Amino acid sequence: MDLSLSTRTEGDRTIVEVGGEIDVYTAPRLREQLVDLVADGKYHLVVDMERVDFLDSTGLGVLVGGLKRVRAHDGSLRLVCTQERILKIFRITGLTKVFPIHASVEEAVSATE
Amino acid sequence: MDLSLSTRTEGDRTIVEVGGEIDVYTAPRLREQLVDLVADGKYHLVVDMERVDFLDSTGLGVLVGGLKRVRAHDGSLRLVCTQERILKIFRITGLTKVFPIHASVEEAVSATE
Amino acid sequence: MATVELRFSALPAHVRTARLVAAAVARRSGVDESVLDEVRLAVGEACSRAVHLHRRHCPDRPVLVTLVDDVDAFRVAVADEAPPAEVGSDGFGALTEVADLVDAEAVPPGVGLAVIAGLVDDVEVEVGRESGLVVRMTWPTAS
Amino acid sequence: MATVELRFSALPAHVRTARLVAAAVARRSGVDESVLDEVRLAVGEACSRAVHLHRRHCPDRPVLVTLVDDVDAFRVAVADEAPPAEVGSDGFGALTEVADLVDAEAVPPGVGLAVIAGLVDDVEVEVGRESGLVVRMTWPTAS
Ligand SMILES: Nc1ncnc2c1ncn2[C@@H]1O[C@H](COP(=O)(O)OP(=O)(O)O)[C@@H](O)[C@H]1O
Ligand SMILES: Nc1ncnc2c1ncn2[C@@H]1O[C@H](COP(=O)(O)OP(=O)(O)O)[C@@H](O)[C@H]1O
Repeated sequence: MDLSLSTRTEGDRTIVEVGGEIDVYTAPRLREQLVDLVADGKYHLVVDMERVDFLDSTGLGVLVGGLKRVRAHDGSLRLVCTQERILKIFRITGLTKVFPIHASVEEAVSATE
Repeated sequence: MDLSLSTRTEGDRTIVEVGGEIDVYTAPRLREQLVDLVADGKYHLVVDMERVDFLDSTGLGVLVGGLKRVRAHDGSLRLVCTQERILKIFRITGLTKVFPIHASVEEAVSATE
Repeated sequence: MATVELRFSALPAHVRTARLVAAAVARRSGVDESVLDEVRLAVGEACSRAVHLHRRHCPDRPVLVTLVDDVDAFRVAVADEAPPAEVGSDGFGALTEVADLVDAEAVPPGVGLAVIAGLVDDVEVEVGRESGLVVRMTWPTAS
Repeated sequence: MATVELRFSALPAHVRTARLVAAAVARRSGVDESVLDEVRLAVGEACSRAVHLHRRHCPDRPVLVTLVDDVDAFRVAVADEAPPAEVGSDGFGALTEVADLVDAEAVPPGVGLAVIAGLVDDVEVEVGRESGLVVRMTWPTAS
């Protein structure tokens, strides 16, 4: 299964909906997407991972890279994820302390700090 | 996907419904089924292949073996198959000349000679 | 030239693994979706044949499948290590009609080759370096 | 002892093939369905790490994955051939917090090992005979 990406805007937030597999093969496309958004002046990102079937450390690296980019502009990168097997990977790697993780897009969009 | 087998009787015909994959791994189970039926005195078999997803030469061998068994008792073995990719394999190997192949179970059950 | 090599002990279950791998690599190589069924069946036949011969002659030796994503073609080679004596008896010419099967309980390896020959346009069978046959199949790719 | 060996050139696409094969062989070996996701992810991590190192150091050398269906366990070994110098820098101890990533553009190979260590109960990492690391992972099977 391949990666699917779609973006939309709500106020000052840009929501990136990711589906499929984020792995060593597809991660470059997600990275490109995040780089493009930041280059476009979108500094408040919400990455919706609810339709992600597979996530590996390459995918984590791209998300961390995105976080650094938006932070350089005082922005934010929030994740939406309730899938236990995906959450587990963030937990194992200590990234739950780095990313704000929300239960829904609504929650992530209305969150501040 | 694995092999599924179920049998039922209509008059003097025994219908064997096969589903899934008939390959080197599962063919022994189909062979057993055919051997058991013949041992049980069922000499008029209709093998319904409509739900077969994959058939290889091992599967062909088992069907030919079944045909020989029932013929030893003046019986018959008819196939039901309309799937082009499965029919192709019978055609390639010349087996369309050996097996009566029908478009439906009804047709196979009512067929004589 | 991207290559995947699969080596497996002579067990029927592994033939399914080989089919799975062949279809996955073929898809990524750009083999047309409509041809993937053919790849799966042909590679499965070649592997079933090899497993069958190995179990009879050299059950401890692995079967080797090589998949190459070449410039404009996807190439598969399935190599067995059955002793040369056996080789002659299942060449392409050996079996023209499966209907002639003598003992259909054990499918003669020639049937698999007949299916492959009937299915795949570009097939070559060569005698292996030390023993056995190498069945080479090639499919065109889009890129 | 049924064994499948997969050898592939160092390309990201083949990591998916390795995941696919590992999951298929694990299932047939009797690894519990609930653990297959773990197998897929762990084998994928080990292979991504190896591909990453090979591309940097020895792009022409293949990565080797060995899958063994043992009596009561399913064993996987992923071996890379990266030069020894590189090996020290991505041992298990090297990276405790991914949060410390300096350059997240290229994921340091250590992260993959950290994920594997956090995920799989039975893991061993040993230095390869000539070069590289061998990551050995074992899962219990039903039979
Ligand atoms: N860490 C994980 N996170 C999410 N899904 C996972 C994970 N590990 C395994 N999966 C499973 O992997 C499946 C697809 O992956 P996979 O079979 O590896 O891909 P492919 O067939 O494209 O090679 C998903 O449907 C999911 O069930
Ligand atoms: N000769 C064939 N006859 C029927 N189906 C075939 C054939 N070749 C390929 N297929 C396809 O194979 C699919 C399942 O096979 P496969 O992927 O080999 O099995 P597995 O995943 O169990 O190893 C079917 O859904 C069907 O589309």
